[in-house]
Amino acid sequence: MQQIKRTKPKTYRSPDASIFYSVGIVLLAFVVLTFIVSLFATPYSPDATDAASKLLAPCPAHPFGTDNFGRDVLSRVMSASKYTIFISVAGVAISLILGTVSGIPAGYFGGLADRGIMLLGNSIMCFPGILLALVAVAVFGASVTNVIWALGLVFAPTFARVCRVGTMEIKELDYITHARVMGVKPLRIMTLHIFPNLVPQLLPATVIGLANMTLFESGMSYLGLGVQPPDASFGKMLSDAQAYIRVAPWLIVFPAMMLVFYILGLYFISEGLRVTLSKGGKR
Amino acid sequence: MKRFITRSIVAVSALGLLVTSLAGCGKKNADANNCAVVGITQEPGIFDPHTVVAAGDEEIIFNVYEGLYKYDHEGNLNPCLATGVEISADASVYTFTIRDGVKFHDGSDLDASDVVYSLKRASGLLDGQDGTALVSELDSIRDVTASSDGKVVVTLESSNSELLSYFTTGIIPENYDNCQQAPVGTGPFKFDSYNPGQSVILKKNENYWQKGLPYLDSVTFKVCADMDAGLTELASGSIDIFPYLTTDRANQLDSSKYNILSNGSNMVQIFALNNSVEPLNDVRVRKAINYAINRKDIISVTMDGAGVELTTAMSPAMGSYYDKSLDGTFDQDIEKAKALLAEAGYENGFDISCTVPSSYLIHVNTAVELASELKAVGINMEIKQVDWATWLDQVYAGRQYDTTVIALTSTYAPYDVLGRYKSTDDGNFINYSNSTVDELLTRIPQTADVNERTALYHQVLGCLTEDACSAYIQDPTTITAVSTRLEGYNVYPMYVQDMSKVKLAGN
Amino acid sequence: MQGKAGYFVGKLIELLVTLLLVSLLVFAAFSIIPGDTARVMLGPDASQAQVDLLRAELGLDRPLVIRYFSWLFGLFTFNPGTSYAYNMSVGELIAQRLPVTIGMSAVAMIMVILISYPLAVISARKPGRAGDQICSVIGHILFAIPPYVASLLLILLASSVFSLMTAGTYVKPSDDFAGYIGCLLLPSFAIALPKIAMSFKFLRSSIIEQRTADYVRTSKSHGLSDLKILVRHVLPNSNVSSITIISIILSDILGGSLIVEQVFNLPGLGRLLLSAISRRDFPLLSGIVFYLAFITVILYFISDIAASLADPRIRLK
Amino acid sequence: MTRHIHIVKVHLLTLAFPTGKDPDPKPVLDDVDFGIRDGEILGLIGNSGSGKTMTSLAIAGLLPEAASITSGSIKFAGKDLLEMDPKERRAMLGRDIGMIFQEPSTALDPLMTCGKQLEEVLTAHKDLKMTPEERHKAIMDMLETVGFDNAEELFSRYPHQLSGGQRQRVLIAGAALLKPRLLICDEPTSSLDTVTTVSILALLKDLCHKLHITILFISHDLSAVRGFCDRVMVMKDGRIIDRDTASDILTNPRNSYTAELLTNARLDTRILGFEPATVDYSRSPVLTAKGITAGYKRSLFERVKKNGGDEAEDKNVLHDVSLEVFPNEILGLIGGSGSGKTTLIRSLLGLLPHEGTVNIRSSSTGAIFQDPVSCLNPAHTVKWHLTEALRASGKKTAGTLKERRERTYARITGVLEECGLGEEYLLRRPNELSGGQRQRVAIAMCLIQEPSLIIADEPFSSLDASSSAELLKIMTDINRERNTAFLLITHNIHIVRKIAPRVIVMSNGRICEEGTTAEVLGNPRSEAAAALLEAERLIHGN
Repeated sequence: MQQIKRTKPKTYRSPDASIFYSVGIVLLAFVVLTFIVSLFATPYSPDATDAASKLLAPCPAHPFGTDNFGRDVLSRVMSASKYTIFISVAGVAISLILGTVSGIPAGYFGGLADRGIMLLGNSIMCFPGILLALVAVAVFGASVTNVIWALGLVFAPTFARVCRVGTMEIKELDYITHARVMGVKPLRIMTLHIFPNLVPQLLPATVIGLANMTLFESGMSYLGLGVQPPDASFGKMLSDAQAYIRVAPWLIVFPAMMLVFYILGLYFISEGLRVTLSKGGKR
Repeated sequence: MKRFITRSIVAVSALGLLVTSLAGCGKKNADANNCAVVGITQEPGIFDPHTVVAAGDEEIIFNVYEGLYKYDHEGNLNPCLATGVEISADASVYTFTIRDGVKFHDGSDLDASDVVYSLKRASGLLDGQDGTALVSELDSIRDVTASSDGKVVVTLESSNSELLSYFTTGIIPENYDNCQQAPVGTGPFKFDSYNPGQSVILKKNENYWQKGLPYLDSVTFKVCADMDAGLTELASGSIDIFPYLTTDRANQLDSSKYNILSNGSNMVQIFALNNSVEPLNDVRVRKAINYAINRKDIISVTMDGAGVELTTAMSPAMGSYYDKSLDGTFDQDIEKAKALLAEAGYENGFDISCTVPSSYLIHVNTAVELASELKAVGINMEIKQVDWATWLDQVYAGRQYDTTVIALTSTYAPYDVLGRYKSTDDGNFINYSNSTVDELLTRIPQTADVNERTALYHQVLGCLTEDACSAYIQDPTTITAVSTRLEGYNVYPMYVQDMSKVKLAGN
Repeated sequence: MQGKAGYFVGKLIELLVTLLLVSLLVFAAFSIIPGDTARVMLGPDASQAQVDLLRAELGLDRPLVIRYFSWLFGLFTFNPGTSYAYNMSVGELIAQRLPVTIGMSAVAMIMVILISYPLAVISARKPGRAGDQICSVIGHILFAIPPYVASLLLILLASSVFSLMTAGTYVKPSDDFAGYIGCLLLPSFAIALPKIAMSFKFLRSSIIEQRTADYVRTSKSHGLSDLKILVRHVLPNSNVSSITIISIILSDILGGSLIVEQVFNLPGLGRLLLSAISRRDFPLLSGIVFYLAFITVILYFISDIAASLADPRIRLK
Repeated sequence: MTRHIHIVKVHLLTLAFPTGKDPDPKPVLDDVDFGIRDGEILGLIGNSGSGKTMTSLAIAGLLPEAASITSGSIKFAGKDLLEMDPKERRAMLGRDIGMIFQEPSTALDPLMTCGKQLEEVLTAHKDLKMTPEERHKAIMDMLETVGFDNAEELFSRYPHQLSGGQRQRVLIAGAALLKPRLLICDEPTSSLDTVTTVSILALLKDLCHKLHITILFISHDLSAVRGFCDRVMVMKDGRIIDRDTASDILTNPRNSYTAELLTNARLDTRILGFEPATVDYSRSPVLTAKGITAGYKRSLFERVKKNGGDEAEDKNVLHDVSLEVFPNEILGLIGGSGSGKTTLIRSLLGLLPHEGTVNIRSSSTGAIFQDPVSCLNPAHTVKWHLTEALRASGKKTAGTLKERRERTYARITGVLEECGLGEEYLLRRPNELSGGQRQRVAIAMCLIQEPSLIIADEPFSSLDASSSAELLKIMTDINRERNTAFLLITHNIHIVRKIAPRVIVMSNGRICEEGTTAEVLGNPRSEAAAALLEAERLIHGN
C-alpha cells in the first residue's frame, strides 16, 4: 500500500584518494619521465645556440619551437625539468631538516628555547628572500647551490611551525607520557617516538613545499638570482620568455605547461595523501 | 545569507569597477597636450653637472645645463655658450668668447664670471676645494680667468689638444652651490621636480637663447624598471619615447603608433678578458678567443642584427679616429683558434668563468651566446650573474674575475675611449699593460696637430688589436621608439636625450 | 583588564625583539655582500678619487658597526635616516611608495575575500558536485601559475582582447582616487589569483568540516534552517579557523606585490627595495625591511588578537 | 485532536546507503517496526552499528544525505513524516521532537553563549511570535527546571566554561524548551561519570513526568536502562530482535543475544574467580609519597590570560597527599572526576612539578593510561614497542648480537603471551588492534621492564565489559605470579571491591578516606565515598 519513497537520491561520496593519486601520478609521471629521459639524451644540446634558427615556431624539427638563441625549447624544457626537480627536492630537504631539527625541540621542551626558535623563524619570514639570495650568492658563489640554500632557509620556518604545533599535540598523548615514564631519553623520544607521527602532517606540507619552492625559484630567476644561464629551470624559461610573449608565445606555453603539470601533480598527490591520512586517523 | 548576498553584490560591482576603470586607465597620458614622456631605465640621482658621472643622469640634465661647447646628434662639437675658442699653438691656453644674451633659469644673465666659477668648480680650483677635480678630465686646468674684454682664459698644466670636448661641462650661476636640489642652468628646459624612483619633470625655459626653442611645454622622464617594463608602458601608451630597445622588442610595437629610430650608440661592447689571469695572460689564448667567436651571430641573437661588428676598441662612429684597416682582423676561424690554443698548450681547452651584471640583459645574452660558441674550441665558460653593485666592486674596481661582458660608453672624445688602456689608468680593469701604448697615450695630448694625433690613435688601436687585449664585439645600435604624435626627435650617439627640438606632429 | 594589558605588553616585546633581530640580519647580510655604495652611485667612469670623496661625504668610511648603531640610534629617535642614493629621508621615500604597495595588497586581499568566500560557501554546500569539482581543479591550476606569469597573461589579455591599457599607468590617490584604485586592480588581481585558490581551498574544507560538527546537528534538532545554521554557526566557526590563514595570505600578498609591481611598473616598495639592494643603500634598505617586517609582525599580532576576540576559548584556555 | 496511544509509529522501515558502485547495498535498517507510546520511556539498546542511531535520526528527519529510505513509513501523531514537506518537518524539530546527543563537549557551538543558543530554538520557530522578554523568561524557567540555580549567570556563559554534565543539561534544556512531545536521547550519558549519569537520568525521568514528554532512550549499555525505562527494545544488525518491559528483560532475558548483552554489562560475574596476592603490610612499601602538593604550573603567558577568567581552574590541585603502596598490593584509588586522581598519578610518576617527596623503591615503575587509543604509538609495531621498553629499562645482557637478539625475542614473546597475545601480534600496528589488546600491549611493555609497581590510571573506562574482564584477569595474574604491586585508579567500584584489598578515596585534591575495601565500601564515612557508592547502586542496582 505504501509507495516506495526515496529521500533525496544521492550517489556521491567524498572523492576517493585513488582518484587524486591517479591524476597526480599521471601528471607527475609526465614531468619525471621527461626528467629521466633528459638525463640520457635530449633532441638537441639544450645550450647549443644557433643564430640562424632563432624564434622558430613549433615545427617537426623543433616540436616546441626555438628560443631567441635558436635553442631547441623541447631540449631546454627537458633539461629544465632536471633543475626544477633537483632544486625543489633539495630545497625541501634542507628546510625539512632545519624545520624538524628546530621545530620538534621547540614544541617538546617549550619555554625559552621555543620562544627563541620561533622568534628566529619569524624574523626569517620577515626577511626579504631576495636579499637572502644575494647573501647566498655572495657566500656560496653563483651556483644552483646558493639557490637551494636560500630556498631551504626561507622555507624552514614553515616546516618548523608544522613540527612545533604537531609536537605540542603529540607530546600530550599517553604513549609519549608512557615513554617518559619508561625512562626514554628526550632525544630518542623526539626522533623515534614523535617524529614518525609527524610524518602524516609533514607529508602534505612537503609536497606543497615542493610546489612553492618551484614558484619561488622562478620568482628569483625573474630577478636574475635563480639558475644561472645557460642552464634553465621552468621558472627561468618563463621569465626569459616574457619579452617574447607577443611574438613567440610557445616560449611561455611549454614551460608553463610543464610547471603547471608538476605543481598540479604534486597538489593532487598531497590531496590524496590528506584523504588517506585523515581516513587512517579515524580508524 | 544576507551577508553573503551583500558580498556577492560587492563582488559584482567591484568587477564592474574593474572594467570601467581599466577603460579609463589607458587614456591618462595620451591626451597630455604639448608634453612628452620619456622612459628611462636608470634611476637618476645626481643633478649637479660637475659631480654627475652616471650616464643615466646625464641624459636628463643635457636639457638643463649647457657647456661652452655642445655636441649635436651627428657628433659635431659646436659652440654653445661660447661663440668660439682660440687655442694656443702648444695647446696649453684656451681662450673662449662668451655668448651674449643668455639668461639662466633663475633670470640672471650669463657672463664671464659665471663661466670662471663653473670651470673652477669643475676642476677643483675654488677656495675650500682640495684640488681634486670634480670632472676628472679637467684636472689639468691650472687656472681660469676672465679677461677684460669678457673672454675667459683657461690655462693648462701641460699642453693638451684633446680638452675641448670636455668644455661641454655645464655652466652654472656664479657662487651657486645648490645644483643637486635645485638645478639652475641655461638649457632649453628648467628643472621642475624629481620623484625618486618615479620621474623627473622638466618645464619649458621661456627665455632660451635659441629663439623658438624648445617646442614642448614640459618633459617627463619616467623611470622604468627595465626594458621590458618600458616596453609594456610603450604598448600601453603611457610613455612617448623609449630608447635602448632591442629590435625584436621594437618589432612588437604597433608601427602606426611608434616610429622606430636606430642609430649607432658609440658604445663598445667588450668581451673583457682579464689579462693578468691564467690562461688569458697568453696572447695566443686571447687571439684564439677572438677567432672563436662569431660577432655576427652574437649581434643577431642579442640585438636582432642591429649592431656594428667591432674588432677593435673603438666604434666606427668615431670617424677618422677609427682605423678601418683593422676591419676583419678577427673573422671567425675555428681552425685557427684551435691551432692557437694548441700552440699555447691548451689543445684540450680550459675552464673559465664569465661574470656578468644581471641587470643588463644584452650582456647576459651575449655571454650565453659566447659560452655556446667557445665550447666549439673546447673552452668551457661558466656564467655567473652578479648584481650591478657586486660587478662594480668585484670586477671593475676589484678586478677579480676571468672574463666579463660590458659596454664601454664614451663621449666623442677619442682619448676618452682609449685612455683606459694606459696600464696605470683606474679604468683599465682588463689589466692590459703595454709600454708602447702607455707611451703613445702620454704623447697624444701633447700633440697639437689633428692628423698626427689621428695617426697616433691608429697606432694605439693597432697595438690593442695586435695584443688582442680583449674581444670586441659590437657597437649596439640604439633603437628608440618615438610616438608618432611627436616629431623632431634626434637620436644621439651618446647617452643623452635632446628634447629641445621635439614637437607635436603636424605643428 | 590588567591581564589583557600584560598580554599586549608581552606581544609587543616579542614584536620589538623580532624587529631588532630582522634589522641585525639585514645588517649582517649587508656586511657579507660585496658592493660599494659610492661606486654604484658614481658608475664605472668615475675616478677612484671621486669615489673616495663621495664615500667620505656619505660617512661610508666609518666602520659598518658604527653605522649600524648610529642607524639604530636614529630609529629610536624616530629618524630612520637619509638614503644615500636618493639623498632623501627614508621615511619620506617609503611614504611615497606606500600607497602602491598597501593599496595593491588591500585590493588584492579584498578580491581574495570577495571571490573565494562566496565560491567556498557555494562549493561547500554541495561538495563533490560538478561545480565544486570544477572550482577545485581551477583553483589548483591557479595555484600553479606564478604571479608574474599571471601578470603577463593579464596584461596580454587586457591589451589585446579588451584593448585596455594598464601597465605603468599609476595615478596618485590624491589626484584621482577612483583612477588610483583602477590602476591597481589588474596587478592586484594577478597577486590575488593564487591566493584566491589557496583561501578557497582552505575555507571550503573548513566549512565542510564545520558542517559535520556536532553542534550543527544540535542546531538542526532545534529546528534551525540550513541557511541559518550556515550563517550563525558554520561560517563564524570556519572564520575563526581562517584567521590564521588570512594573516598568512596577507603577508604572502605583501611579498607578492613586490614582484608584481615590477611587471606592471608601478612605483611601489618592491622596486625601492630592489633599488636599495642594488645601490647598497643601507639606511633605505634597512628602513624598508624594517617597515615590511613591522607590517608582517603587526599582521600576525592583529590576527592573534582577532582570533582571541572571535573565539572565547582562546581568552581563557 | 485524537489521542494516539502510539505517539510514533514506525512501520516496516528499511534504510540503506546506496552508492554509485553499489546501488542496492545491505540495508542498515531492515523492516524496523515499532511504536512509542505516549508518555513512556522507551529504551533502544544495541551495540554500535546495530542501527539504533539511524532509527532515531530517521524519526527526527536528520538522516545523512547519502541515506535513502527504500520502504516503510514513520507516523508521528498520526501524520506521515515521510510524506511531509522538508520545511514542515524541520518546523517539527525542536517543537514536537527534541533530541540530545552523546558528546556534550562538542554539541554546543563554542563561539556562542549558552543563552543565545537556547534562544535560537525560540527564534527558529517564527510562528511563536515571542517578545525578547518572553523568550528570556522561558529560557530562565527551563534552565531552572533542568537544575541550574544560577540561570542568569549561565545564560551568558560559553560552553567551554561548563563541565560535561552542565553542558548536557543545557542541551536538555534546549531540547525541552518548547516542551516537545517526543525527546530522543542518543546515548546521553555514555561520556559522563557515574555520579553525573545518575543525576542526568533523574532529570530526564523528571521531565518525562512533569512535562509529559515521551522519551526514546538509546544506549549500548543494558544496565543503564534499569529503573529508568518502561520498555526496552534490543537491536542487532538493523533489526529489532527483542522487546519487553524493562524489568522482564533485565531479570529474565528470553533472547540469547539479550542475555549476552546482559552478562557483558555485569562485569562482576566474571571477575569472581580473580584472586589477588596476599599482602604483607609489615614489609617496607614500594612507594611512599609524603605531603604531595601540586598544581598545574602555568606559564606567565597563560597566567596573564587567565586573570579575569574563571577561578574554577584551580580545582585540579593536590593538597598534602600522602600514601603508601606495599609490595604485592593492589591499592584501589577512587574518586569522582576532578578529584585530583590524575594529577596525583602524574606527580607520582614525576611528570609534574610538585612539592613533597615521592620515594619509589624499585627503579622501574610501570604505567598504564586511560585512553586505549593513544596508549600506543600509531607509527610503530607491537614488537618495536616492546623492544623499546626493554631498551629503556637499561638492562643490558651480554653475548653476541645474535644471542642478544634471540634473548630479546624470547622475552618479548614471553611477556606478550603472559598478556594473552600470541606471536602473530608482534608485527601489528596499534590501529590493527582492539582497545583491549592495546591496553594489554601497554601492560606487556610495563612487564618487560620487570617493575615492582604498576600504576594503572582508569585502564577500563573505555573498554567494553569483556575486554575489561580479560584485562583484569591479566592484572590479577601478574599480581599473583610476579608479586607486582598495582596502584589502580578507577571509578568502577565493582572492580575495586573484587580485587583491591585496600582502597583510597579522593575528593577535591585530598584523600578523604583510606582503609580496607570492606571497611570503606561497606561503611563509608566520607561524603564523597558515599556519593560514589550511591551512584553505583542506582545504576547497577547492587
